[in-house]
Parts: sequence; C-alpha cells; structure tokens
Amino acid sequence: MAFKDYDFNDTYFATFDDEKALVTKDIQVYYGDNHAFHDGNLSFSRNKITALIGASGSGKSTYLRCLNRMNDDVARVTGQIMYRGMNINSSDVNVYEVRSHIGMVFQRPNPFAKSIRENITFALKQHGLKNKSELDKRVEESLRGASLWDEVKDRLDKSALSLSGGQAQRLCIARAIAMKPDILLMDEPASALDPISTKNIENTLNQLKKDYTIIIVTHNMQQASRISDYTSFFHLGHALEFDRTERIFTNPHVKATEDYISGNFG
Amino acid sequence: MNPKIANKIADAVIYILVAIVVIILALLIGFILITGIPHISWHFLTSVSQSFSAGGGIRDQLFNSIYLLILTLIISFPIALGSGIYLAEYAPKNWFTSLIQTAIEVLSSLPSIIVGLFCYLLFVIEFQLGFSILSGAIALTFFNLPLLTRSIQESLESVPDLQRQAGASLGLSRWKTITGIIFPIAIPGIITGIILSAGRVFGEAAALIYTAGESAPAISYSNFNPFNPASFLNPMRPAETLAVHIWKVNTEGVTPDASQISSGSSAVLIIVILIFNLGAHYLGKHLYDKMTASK
Amino acid sequence: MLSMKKALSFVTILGVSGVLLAGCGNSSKSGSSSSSSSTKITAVGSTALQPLVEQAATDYQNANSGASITVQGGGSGTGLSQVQQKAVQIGNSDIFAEKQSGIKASELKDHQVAVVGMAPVVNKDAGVKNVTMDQLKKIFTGKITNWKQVGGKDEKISVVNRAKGSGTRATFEQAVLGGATAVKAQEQDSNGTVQKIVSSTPGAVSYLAFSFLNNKLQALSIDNVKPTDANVETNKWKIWSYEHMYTPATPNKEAEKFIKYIQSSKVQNGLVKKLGYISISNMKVTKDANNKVTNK
Amino acid sequence: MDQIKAKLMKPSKETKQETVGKIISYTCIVAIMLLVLLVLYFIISFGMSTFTKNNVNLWSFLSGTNWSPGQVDAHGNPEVGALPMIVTSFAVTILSALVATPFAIAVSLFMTIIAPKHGKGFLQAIIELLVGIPSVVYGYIGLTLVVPFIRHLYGGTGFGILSGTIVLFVMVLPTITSLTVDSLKAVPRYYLEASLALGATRWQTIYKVILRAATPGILTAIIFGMARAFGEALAVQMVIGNATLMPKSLLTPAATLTSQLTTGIGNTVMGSLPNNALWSLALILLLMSLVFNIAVKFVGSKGDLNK
Repeated sequence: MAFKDYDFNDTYFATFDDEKALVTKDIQVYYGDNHAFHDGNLSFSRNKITALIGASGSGKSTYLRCLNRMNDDVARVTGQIMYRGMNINSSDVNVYEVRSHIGMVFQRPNPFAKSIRENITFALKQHGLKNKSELDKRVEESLRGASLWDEVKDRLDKSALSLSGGQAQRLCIARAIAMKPDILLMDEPASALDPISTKNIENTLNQLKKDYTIIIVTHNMQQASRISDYTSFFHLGHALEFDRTERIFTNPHVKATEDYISGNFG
Repeated sequence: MNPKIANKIADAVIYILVAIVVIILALLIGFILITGIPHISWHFLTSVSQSFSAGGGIRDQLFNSIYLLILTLIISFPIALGSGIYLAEYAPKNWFTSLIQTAIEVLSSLPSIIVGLFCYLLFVIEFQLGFSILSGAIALTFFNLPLLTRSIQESLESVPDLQRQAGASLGLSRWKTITGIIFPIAIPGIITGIILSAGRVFGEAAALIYTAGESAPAISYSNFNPFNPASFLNPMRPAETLAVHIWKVNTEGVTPDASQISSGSSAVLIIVILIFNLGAHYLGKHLYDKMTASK
Repeated sequence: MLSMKKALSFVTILGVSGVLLAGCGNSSKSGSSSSSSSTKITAVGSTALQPLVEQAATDYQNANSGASITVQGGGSGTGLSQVQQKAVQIGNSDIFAEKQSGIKASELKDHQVAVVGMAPVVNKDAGVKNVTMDQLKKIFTGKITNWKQVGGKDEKISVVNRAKGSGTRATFEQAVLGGATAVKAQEQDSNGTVQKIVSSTPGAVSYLAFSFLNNKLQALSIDNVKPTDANVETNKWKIWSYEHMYTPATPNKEAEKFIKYIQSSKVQNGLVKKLGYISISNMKVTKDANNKVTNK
Repeated sequence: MDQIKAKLMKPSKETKQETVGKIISYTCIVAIMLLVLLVLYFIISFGMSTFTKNNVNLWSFLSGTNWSPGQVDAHGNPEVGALPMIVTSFAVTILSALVATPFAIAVSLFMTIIAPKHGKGFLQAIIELLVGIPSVVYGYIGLTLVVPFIRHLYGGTGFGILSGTIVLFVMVLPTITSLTVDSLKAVPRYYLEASLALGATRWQTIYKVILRAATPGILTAIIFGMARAFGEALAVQMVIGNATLMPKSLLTPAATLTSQLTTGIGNTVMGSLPNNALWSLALILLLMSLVFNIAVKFVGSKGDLNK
C-alpha cells in the first residue's frame, strides 16, 4: 500500500480539562539508528477509554509499549512520561513498580501455563500478598471484573491453557486488573478473537472504565468508535490527531485522519 | 516433479530410514540383552566382584554408578541451569556470546581421557581429593556441562516470548519470570537433557580410570555416616562404576568368567538406564503437571 | 518454590567455589602433595599388575586395620611418572624404569613382585603351532607375510602389536626382535582386547601374557619350547618380564611394609599363582634392565 | 499519593531478585568459562611443548607420515608425523556425521511431524538408552558383528575406517537425533499449519519451511555429533585397527588422533617427548574441532532464515 505524503506538521491535538492519568511529552523511540517513533505528546484522561488507531506500522503499538516501559530492552526511548507528577521514563524509577501500576494486555492471549487461579495469584503473591482468603477474594473480584467468573468458577484449578481464545484473553485481563493498577494498556486485545468473544471483551471494557484508565490500540475503527471516549490517530510513526472519538469519526481536523476514517488511504 | 509424487517418495524415504534405524537399534539392544540376561541373577546383583575367581557380582559397581550419577548431577545441573538461563535469557546476541557457545561446544569434543587426565592432575593430585567419587563427579561434570547447558538453553528458548512479556507486564522481575513461569514449561526438554547426560555418566569409562578409579574397596551399606571411609555414602572413597568394571574385565580381567560378567553387566546397565530414563520422564511429567496445572 | 530457592543458592555457592578453585589452580602449581597421612597409600600404574596388588591390598587391610591402600590403574608410564613426582607412594610398572624415557631410574627403588611370561598367539585358522625364533622375528618385522611361509595355511598374516611404550611390547621386542623395528600395524593396549581380536580375526598374530591364553586361540611354541611357567623359571622360554612396584629411593614405611607383604611367600605361593603370574622365588635366573640374564 | 511516589523511586523486592538472579547466572557462565579456559590452557601448554621444548618442527609434525615417538629418523629428528591420524580422524568424523545426519533427520521428522503419537515414545526411549551404553560395549559389538561382516563383504581384515564409521554412526545417532528433535520442536506450530493451509504438500512444508527454520539447530546437533565422534576412543580403537598408517582405502587399518592418544597416554611419562607428542595430538584435535565448529556455523548462518 502506497501512502500519500502527508505533512507531519499538519496535526491537531484537542485539550480537555479533566483529570489526567498519564501525560507523555516528546516521546521518541529508536531501534538502533532507526528513528521509529516521533514526538509523542498525548494526555490520557482518568477513567476514560482512549483508543489509538492507525494502519499497521503506524507506531501505535510501539508508543503504547513505552507507557509501561516494555520497550526498555529492545529500544531506546527518550522524552517524558508523567505519571502522578513523576517522569517514569527514567532509569532511576523502579520499572517493576511502574508495571504494577500500569498493567498490560497483549494482542495474543498469553495466559501462564498454570491453573486459572495461579494465573491471577502468581504475581500477587510475588508482590507480597500471602493471605489465602484475601487471595481468593482477589481471584473472584478480578474474574468477575473480566466477566469470566461464571464460566470458570468451577474449574479454578484447571490449566488456563484449556480455555478458549476469548476466555483466555479475559483471563489475561483479569490477571492484569487483579494487580489493581491505575491504568490498563491494551494492545489490540480482540484482534485474535471471534466476533462473540470480541463483543464480550468490549462489554468488559465498558465495565472496567469506572475503575481504570484504559488506553487501547486497535485497528478496528468500529471498535474504537463503539467503546472509546477519546481517539488518537497515528501515522508512520507520528501521532497526528487527538480528539473526542465522535469528533474524530465525524469531522476530523487533519487530512490524513479523514482519509483513513473514510477508507481513502493510498 | 509433481509435488504429490515427491511427497510420496519423501515419505517412503523417511519410513525406510526410520525402519533401518529401528532395525539397527533393535539388533544392538537385543544383542546386549540376549547375551547378557542369562548371566543376571540375584547373586550377581548382590555380591561383590572377584578379581581372579569366577562367580563375582557387581553390587558395589552398580551402586557406585548410581551414586556417581547423583553426585555429578548435583554438581553439574545447577551450573548448567545458571549458564543455560544466562545464554537463553540474559546474553546479548553478539560475537562474545557466540564465542562462549563455541568454547562450550569445543569442550564436548575433547576425548574423555584428556579430561580424565586433566582432572587427575588438578583435582586428584593438586587439590588432594584423591581417587574418589567426588573427583569422578567433577570430571564427568566437564562432559555434562556442554550438553546439559545446551539443552537447557534450547528448552528455555523454545518457550514463547509472550510468556516473558506477560510476566514483565505484571511487574515481575525477569528472574522471577524465568524461574516461576518459563522454567516449568521447559521441564520436559530439560529432563531429556538430563537423561542424555546421565547416559554419558553411566557409560563413561576412560575419564573415570584416572579420577574415580578402577577399584571398588569393600563398603558397608549399614554405615550412613558419609564421613566414614567405609560408608557407602562417603564421596571421598575410590569407586569403580559399572562401565569401568566392564572395561576392566574386558581388557585386563583374569577371572575365568570375564565375558559372562561383561555381558551380564552390560545388560544390567541397559536395564538400569531404562529404569532411570522412565523414572526421570515420569518425575518430570509429574513435576510439569504440578507446576503447570495440566492434567 | 522453596526447593527452587535452595537449589539456586546452591548454584551460587558452587559457582563461587568453582571460581575460587580455578584461582588456586593457577597460582599453586608447585604445591605438590607433601602431606600424605602416614597410613594412606596410593599405588597407581600397570593395569596388568592391578588385580594382584588390589587383591593383596584387600587381604592386607583385613589383616592390618588402620592401613588404607588405594590401588588404581592408568598404565605403567603414569605409575612411573607419578611416583617420580612423589604424587603417589607406589608406581606399578611392567617395565624397568631404566627403559622408560623421561624417568630417572636412580631416584626410584625397584621392588620386583612377580614374573609374567608372554607367548606369541595366532588365530587357530593359521594352522601353525611352532615357529623358530628367526621366523617369529621375520613375522613381526614384516618380512614374512603369509602363513604358508612357515608351514601354515595360505593366508595373509595380520600383525597386532601391543601399544608402544607398554611393558609387554618392550619385553617381546627385546626378546624376539633384538633391536629391529616392528612392522607398522595394528596396536592394541590390553591383553583382553588382543585376545578377542586374535581369536576372531583369521591370520592374526600377536602376543599375550600367559594368563590370557585360552583354547580359542593358538599359543605358539618357539623352537619347540612350550610357553610354560617351568620353562620361564629356567629361562628356556625367553619372553618374560618382571612386574615392578617402584617407590621413591627412600620409601614410605607403610608402602615398604605392604610391598614386603606381597613379596612374602604367602602371597607369592598363593595369590601370585592364582592370578597366573610366576612367583619371584621360583625363578632360577635373574634378568636386569639390559636383558642380561644371570643364574641365581 | 506520596507513598506510591516513594515506592516508585525505591528499589523493591523485584530489583533485588533481579540482581541476585543476574549474579547467579553470570557466576555460572563465568564458572563454565573458567573451566573451559583452564582445560584449554592445560592442553595448549602441554601440547605446545613438543614444539617449544622438544624443538619439533610444526610443519613436519603436521605433514609427516611416520609416527614413532621415542625413535629418531636418519637426521636425528624424532619421528612424530601426525598426518595419518589427522586424515583418519577427519575421515571417520565427517563420514559418520554424513551418514548419521539423514537418518537422524528422518527419525526426528518421524518423531515430531509424521507420527508423533506412535513414534515418539518408543524411539525416544531407545535413543536415550543408546547414549548410556559404554564405549567398550560398542567396541566389542563392533568387533563381533561389524568387523567380520565387513571382512566377509570386502575381504581384508575388516578393520578400517569403514568399520569405524559404522560404529561411530550408531554412537553419534542419538546425540544428533535428540538435538534435532529439539530444534524441530522449537519451530512454531503455525508455520506448519500456515504452509499446509496454503496447499503445500507435507514434504514441501517440511523441506521448505520446517527444515529451513530449524537449520541452525540441526547444525548445532551435527556439531555435537561430530564432537562425540572426534572424542570417541575406546570403541573406534577396537574396530579401526589402530595402526598409524596412512589410510589407503576405507578398508585398511588406520588410527585416529583419539585412539592413539588413549593407547599411548598411560604408557608414556609426563614431560617426555612421546607424552608431549600425544598432548600435541590433543591440541590438534581441539583446533580441528574448533575449525569444524566455525565452518558449520558459517555455513549455517548463510541458510538461516532469521537473518
């Protein structure tokens, strides 16, 4: 697919004065000499769902993975990620602590090869939660939160690998929210799933919104429009536009966004 | 060529090759068992060996083989595990890492006698460990490390990265992710590595002649004090293993029944290895099921 | 996961000690074993002599509680070099120290503990039972290459030598070849292997210690002298050698006591014979390192 | 709020765990490297003394064909020509690896792709069994079965490179097979499925996708197999004839570096020329296996799809 040459300076970032959970300033990502992502300046509002959309290779996943420093080992990331008034993109900051506040769900379901229960308790135990009844409570809470409880409550000690794709992905969500994070990052969580599972996941996300700030990468525009409050459009390693979702999908400011939304790309 | 025909031919070739291998292996093992089993008796398994008269058994050699294996694994497995983890998880992909790997692989091509002599000079003489099971275990560690490290590394590497990312995203340390999540999945592969290296321990003779020695002094099986020289648990006593015994009776054995002892011992060795392998697979499966909740 | 933790801490300890060990190894090259407890004796060397010494050691330890004797193989060369370096108390050898390159015989004390006779052996197929000394020499120097040249079947001779530097080969070549070089051929280093190869390979010829002769192969008489203990004792049969136990010039007391035990008539008339050796005390002649034979 | 901030700035249990873990794994690899370096140092220092202390010419050592350490030739130089052993070692190692590899790949494919249900348990059990059989036993079986077989087939004594190759083939088969199985297993399952779904036949999939993806692993398997062949002594020594002659064909007795080494080492005195010459053989062995290793890796890096 040949892209039109868009002007990367033709950008539009709407500002809203609600409370921010996470603010990034001037994020750059380099793989070796390759400057893979440019000038990430976005703010994410608390208890809202923000969708990051764009074509494959637009850098939205790369950007997302910076937010809980999953790129630490593979790339060089500069710029600031402000969380609770601190720049967490710094080697002084305890990366494990960051990740327990900013959880992540991946594109392909990746439950641990352990029982359903242990999938949830493994990290909790590691973070110091030993009390059995408290652990059981967390298991139930988080599975309910991920709308999975009713389906698995009778087989908590069975292997998580026996779950279907959609169930496994919801288990991964439950695993992430069991840590009681502030923010949930989701990297195309439904792209590997069938429509019914996708629907389930979307319902789950709507439920979760009241407790979490969610940032979700998706290439599915309908999905973005269905579930998100804000949307940002990414193109070729640049974030070009940020606005309310309905605005992006009805009347975007930037030409590239408009072309992408209307399917006129290339 | 028509791909369908090529497919048929390829299948046929593979089946033929597999059949040849199976025939060879069956012949080999059948030969050892058929010539050996008639000489195995309760007496053979439970009496001490004789140096010049007939009717000697292999009690001590059999125990020594197993004890040596355990000691060797205790020494070599942790080192191999640590190194395997380093190579699979921490090592940067650069020339230095491949240098390390090449060095380890070259180590495995050294003739066992060289390693035996090296360990003799360094451990038996220099560090005064004497001819002992411990010296033998150290020598065998040299053989075990390359293969064991390699198979641990491969088993860890074959676990999908998604698992590592999941661990990291939950704020787990990489070490915890490796030991708690990746390692259990890799258990079956690691067990295979252990079995292969255990085979090497069971079968090795040349390196042990200079380290664990080729004599089996009388030991007592009721003495559980590992520091008592007569105790069967003492790692500092010289110990002839079954493979060394087979080597000895075949080369300089003067007992009239040398060839019977040799075939009997070979058959016993095969059976012991078989039991060990099955046991290891079973234990590995059990451990894997327990740690991964799969049934 | 407790066991995992234990295992891992064990790794650390081992790793660290490994590093330390390696460190010492490089620095203390000279610290040879000066401290050997008074009763602990190690004898290494000749694999042929090992069964005798090992069995004698077992009997000796049963009779003398407190004595601790370890007997190991490794080859005559190893035995001599280790006793010369004083790494062990006794070096067992099939060969005179004078004949082993790299050994200063004057620093060692020779204790002869047994005599071993050797006989040429052929595969039964060859159809030969007796040869002359000259024919035997020509066979092993490659001048005679077919058994029919010595009255046997029309079959190619395939020579199996013993390992270079081994006592058996030195003895045989001294007695038979008299300085000529043996033909380049197979080399095997143990009696057992040679026994099996000669009995299974048509046309094969080699030589074995008397105790390894059996009915699957044909031992040759030389000039109609049969390879028997009695003929060795009178030196009518020329191919024989001593089994030596070398100690440093000033031997360890316990080691000396043990060697005395082996030389005692109890062992000489008992174990030595049972193991197929010839007793030292029965010999009517003596032989020195240069193969000079004198009557007793 | 401030509590969380403080936590973010402080090292946690995980940080400590990670440090400990790194220390453990680094220590292990350093320990292995020290062991390797120690052995290498040992062999190199002993092996070089033939040339430094005994003043043997390196070239005549490598190209000479007469091996009688302890004796001197007409010019007073020791007769230590290692070429026959070098050639033989090369020959048996390469031949046995060449013969074993197709069998090993066939068996591995059978175990992982073609008949994983029936093939796996049984074949794996046998293969794991084979590793534990002592060399001596292989040697005697070779002597009782292989050598007479070759003798009946081709005449001569039956001892030679061919018999050595056959015995080594069986001995390296388990090593190559089990490591190949590992690397085939590491090829993601969806490669296979994707290729089959595109309408490729099973063989096309195996040949073009699976084997290609597993190439580096298979090459490592071959390296380990050749290493085993190189280092093997007792078994080869009994069937190859162990004569330090230049091999004229696959059927004449010959000797490998390792078999000479093992035969001679117990009968020579440390520090003397015959002993040093044996250590030089070990050094050559080491260098040759290094060369093999690098060569195979080089070939492998060309066929590697991941690059």
